[in-house]
Amino acid sequence: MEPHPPQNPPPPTGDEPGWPERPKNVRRLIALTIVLCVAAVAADLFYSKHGHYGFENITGFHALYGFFSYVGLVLIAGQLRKFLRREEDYYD
Amino acid sequence: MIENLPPGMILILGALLVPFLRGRVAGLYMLLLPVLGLAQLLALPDQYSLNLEFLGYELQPVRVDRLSRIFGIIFHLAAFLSVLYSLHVKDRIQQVSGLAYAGAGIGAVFAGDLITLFIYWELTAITSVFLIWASRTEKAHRAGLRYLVVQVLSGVLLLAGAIMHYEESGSLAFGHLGLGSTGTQLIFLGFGIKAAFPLLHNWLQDAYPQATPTGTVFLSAFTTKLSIYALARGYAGTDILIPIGAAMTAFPIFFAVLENDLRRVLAYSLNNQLGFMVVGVGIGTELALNGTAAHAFAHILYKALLFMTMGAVLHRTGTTKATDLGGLYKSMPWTTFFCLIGAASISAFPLFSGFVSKSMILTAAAEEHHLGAFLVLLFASAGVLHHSGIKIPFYGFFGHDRGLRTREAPLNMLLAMGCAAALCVGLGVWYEPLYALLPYAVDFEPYNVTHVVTQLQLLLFALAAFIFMYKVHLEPPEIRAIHLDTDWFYRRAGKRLALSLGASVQSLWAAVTGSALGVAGGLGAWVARVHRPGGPVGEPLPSGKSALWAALLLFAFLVLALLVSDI
Amino acid sequence: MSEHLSALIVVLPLLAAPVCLLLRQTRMVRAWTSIVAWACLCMALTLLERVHTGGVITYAMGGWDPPLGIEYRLDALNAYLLVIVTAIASVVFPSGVILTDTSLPEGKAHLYFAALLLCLAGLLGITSTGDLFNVFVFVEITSLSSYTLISLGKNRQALTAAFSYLVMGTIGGTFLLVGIGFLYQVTGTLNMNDLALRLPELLGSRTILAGFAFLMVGGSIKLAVFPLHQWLPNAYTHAPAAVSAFIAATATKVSYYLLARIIFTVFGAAFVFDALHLHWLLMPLAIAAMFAGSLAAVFQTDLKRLLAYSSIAQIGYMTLGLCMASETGLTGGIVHLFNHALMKGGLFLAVACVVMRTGSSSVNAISGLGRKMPLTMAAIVVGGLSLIGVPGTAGFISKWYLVVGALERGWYAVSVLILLSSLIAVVYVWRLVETAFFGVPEHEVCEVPWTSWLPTWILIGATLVFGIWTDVTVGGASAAARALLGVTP
Amino acid sequence: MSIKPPMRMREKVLLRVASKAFIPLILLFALYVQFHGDFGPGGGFQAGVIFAAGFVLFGLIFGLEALQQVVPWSIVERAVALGLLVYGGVGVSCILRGGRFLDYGVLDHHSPMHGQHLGILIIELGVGLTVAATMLAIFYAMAGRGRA
Repeated sequence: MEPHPPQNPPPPTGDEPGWPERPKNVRRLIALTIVLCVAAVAADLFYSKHGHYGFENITGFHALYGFFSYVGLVLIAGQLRKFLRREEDYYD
Repeated sequence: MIENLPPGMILILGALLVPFLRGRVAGLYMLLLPVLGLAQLLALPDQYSLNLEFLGYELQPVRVDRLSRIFGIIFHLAAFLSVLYSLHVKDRIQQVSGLAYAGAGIGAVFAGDLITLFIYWELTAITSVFLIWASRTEKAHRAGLRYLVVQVLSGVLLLAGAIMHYEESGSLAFGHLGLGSTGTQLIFLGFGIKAAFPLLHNWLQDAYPQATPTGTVFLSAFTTKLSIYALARGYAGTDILIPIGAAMTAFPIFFAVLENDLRRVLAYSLNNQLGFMVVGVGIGTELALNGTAAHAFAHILYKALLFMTMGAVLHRTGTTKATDLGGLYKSMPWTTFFCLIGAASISAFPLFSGFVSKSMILTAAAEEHHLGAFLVLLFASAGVLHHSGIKIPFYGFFGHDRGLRTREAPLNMLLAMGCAAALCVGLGVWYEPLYALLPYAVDFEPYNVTHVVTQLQLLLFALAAFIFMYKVHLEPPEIRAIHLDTDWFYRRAGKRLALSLGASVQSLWAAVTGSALGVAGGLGAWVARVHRPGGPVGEPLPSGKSALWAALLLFAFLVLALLVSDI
Repeated sequence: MSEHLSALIVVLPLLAAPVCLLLRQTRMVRAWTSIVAWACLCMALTLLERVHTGGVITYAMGGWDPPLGIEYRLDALNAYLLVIVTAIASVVFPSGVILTDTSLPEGKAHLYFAALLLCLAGLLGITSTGDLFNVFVFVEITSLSSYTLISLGKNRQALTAAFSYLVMGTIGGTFLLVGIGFLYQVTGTLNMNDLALRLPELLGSRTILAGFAFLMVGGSIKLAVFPLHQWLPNAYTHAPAAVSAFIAATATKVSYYLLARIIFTVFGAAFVFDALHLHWLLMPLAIAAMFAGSLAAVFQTDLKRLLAYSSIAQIGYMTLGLCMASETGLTGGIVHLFNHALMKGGLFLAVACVVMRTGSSSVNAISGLGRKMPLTMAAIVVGGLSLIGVPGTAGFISKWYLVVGALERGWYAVSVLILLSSLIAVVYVWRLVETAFFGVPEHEVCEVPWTSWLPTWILIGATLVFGIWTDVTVGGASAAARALLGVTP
Repeated sequence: MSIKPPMRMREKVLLRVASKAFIPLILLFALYVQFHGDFGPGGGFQAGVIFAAGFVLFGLIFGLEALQQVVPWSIVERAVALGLLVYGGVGVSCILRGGRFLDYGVLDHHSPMHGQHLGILIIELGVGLTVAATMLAIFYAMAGRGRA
């Protein structure tokens, strides 16, 4: 895997970091996402699902499917990159 | 009079007048054209057709029904937004070709027979290539040529298929065709190229990112959706479309994850969204076709919106590479805001337009028990969130601040983005007018608890996965690179593949491709050598040699005559 | 008076040519030439109308009845041809570019116009006469005047081009004469209709067969059928641009007519195609012409040369229509003849406009002219689209008929080849479009005056009109095809 | 083939005297061939060539300039045209008189025979004029080469 670029390069212009850049706010956004996720799964417990397939009615099925689809997609793509990556001027 | 003018003609003919106008008048005039066109379309009766006899064939240049009408309406809307977005452009070539291209797309949708369809089909190809060439770079020039060849080829397949179909069935009408004969199979292939079927798709990712910032907005709306319309008209319920569409939704997103150029990411995402529509056509039930039409409608708007935001970024900063961007929300707050709306719409968050259309296709897939397709679509829905929902806004406007400081997009761009964004939210909330336009009567309610909750689960957990992957540094970093796609097969012959397959395979492969390349290259060189000025065909022979040819031909005639002289 | 039209249409330009020598003054001669061309067009239109309503028109020269005397005989085919030739003449002759690109010495323009009129008279004569020897005479009149016209080109190469055309043209003319002699020797008649009556009993004769071969090869040289096309590129390239426009649009068309007349009227399709299987010889040549011509056009660096090679390809399409020997195929060939006359005439005139302004006919000369000379460049674009056969242009109509004709005969491969070769045309046409609209301007020029662009646009506009409104072109062509095949309407 | 410098020809007295005697005879013979053409051997073509030969002889002996003073280029050019027009004019006048093109019979309403005779005579005249002028034009063109 490629070495990551430095996580927080200093803004070259030197002006104040904006609202979304402050670590505190980032933490708040992450927390909000987690709360919403929990709420979405919890909602499954409070109504009767009408999925067309049996497995759709498992509590949190879509949550799991979404999570693992995403992870799988990114991991597979990362592996694909090893085969497909070329320099930008490859075709020139 | 107004009935006799085929829809789209107002734009095509109107475009020809644009070079004669100047300044604001030209701008107002260009904005007026799609409005007039839409007014004309709405004035036509619900079921309307115009028949014509041409070369002894029964043609139907205009056929208005519910399916063509909804595509006609959205194409006019898209034309209006694209014109508004490109109002600051001074390049006459772009203005004329953009309008004519939109007109050709509209005309094609109302074509009632295959010949008219073919004419407009080729016209879209010819007019749109100028939007790519107008970038006036060497890369754009080459990409444009490749694009033109592929598009013209698609038209030629359509024509060849139409002729064979006519020979078999005696009809040129463009109704349901099916895959029953060689002719209709050729037509299917022609449509498939334009719809960017898997392995035939690469012209799209190749050409669209090379167009001008405004040109891509035009391009994103018409060509591919025209072919979706054509598939829905001719091949609804054709089973093979379901696996094709499913593959289309799934595989481009892997490339989108890796791609660095954000306009190319959007091109891959366009491909992925087309997959949903193709699956809808393949299922072919009323609900599925409604879903396809609705999704095309919504998709044109949010995809145009996303291309507009990236176009604005390109316009201001000169690049759309993720590795060069970041932190633009400070300079371009409105563009950022509109981009987020577009991202939410394409990801199909409830209350945004993508939700009310995509859920129809998913429901139709489930109702018809296409389990595999259903799961793939679900996977692709989560994938959409990655590249269009997160990657575009995150790397484009947030992410690492690279110190780019620029101005907000020009006013006309903001207005166009604002209109598109308003429509995206509007259709997500107040979807009844859209449903009323759909080809069949709608018995579908998008906002029930199951739909909303499952969709939110899918998207929120995918978002959580992004945060998780980003934090553990598993998110593929943005790097300056390109990633090979099927264009590699025609842009770089098979040698490189061999390198990763081991030495023995390599040598064999190299031998095979080498000789194939040698033959192809030799053939090309031979053609060039023979036909170039100075070559035997490209340069006239001296009189003596041509006289020799005359003698040879006389000899041939005499032999022919004497061989059969015993008649 | 009106029953003499079929003779007058040839006599008028023939006698108008010496009048040019008496008028001498360039302006007056120009006006005179135009008036004569227009008068011929009016006569041709009247004749066409009359043939369509009243059937074949015959005219006995000098009151000597055929087959003894010379007969002028007009059916749907030659009346159609007369209209094409006179229409092109009446657009090209008055054009503002008529004197562009020539090496005429001061005060010699009247000779040039006299040659133009003689050429017109010769073409009209070949078309209207029903007598084979008379055909030969007019072929020579046409050829001699066109050698003169070509030699008047601006470059010195024009002389060599005219000379090699002269050599090939003379060989072609001689072959025709030899063929006519053979036929006369056996049948004792020169009248085509009379020949058609007498030949069927004599077809086994080797003299007749040799005569047929000579006529075919002679006609093919004049038509520039593929391996015999060598005179054409240089002639069209070095001739004055307006002369190229006139000759490219008319001379090969008339030669095509001559071949069709000999094959179908004199010998009959049954003999030529069913017994002799001529299409197995002619069709490969036609297909080779389609590809070789188009491919060579791709690599040319001179506009006139590019168009000349494209003409060779178009001649291939027309010959293909001939080989089909069916109503659809012949209609396709003849309608392509009409459409090609329009588009090649228009394109060469547009190139003449370019030469007028830039002094050069190289492809680079039009670089970036899209903004400077929009009308001329638009004409090149539209003409080019028509050459490709883009729908909505006249070129599409003719290719459509050719493809359908090939399918009717069951020649599927041929129809595919027609489409494929059209794709090559895309390449050379787009090269022009791109150079014109995306190149960097090399010349500071402005649009040509209306006297020059209007004639160009009359022809180019006609390709658009006849791309949609096909009653006249296709109607006339199918009537001509039926006349050739001997089908009574 | 280049013509020798005319000065030297003109100096030869014998040639000058002889040609002065011959030229009128040649022209006279040309006229005879011309007008005898409709009954006996001869006609406009031969007569034209003979007629032109007389002038060519003059040109050879007395020089091109002298000949061009006698028959200027513009006259030659017009004569070519005029001859053709005479020829065609007869044909057209046949039409005007109600016959076919070149139908000489109608030229004389009383006797078609006489009409034929008249027609052929005028036509031969036209042919003779054109041929003579064309011959001279060719001579001028050949002799003028290399001078301009």
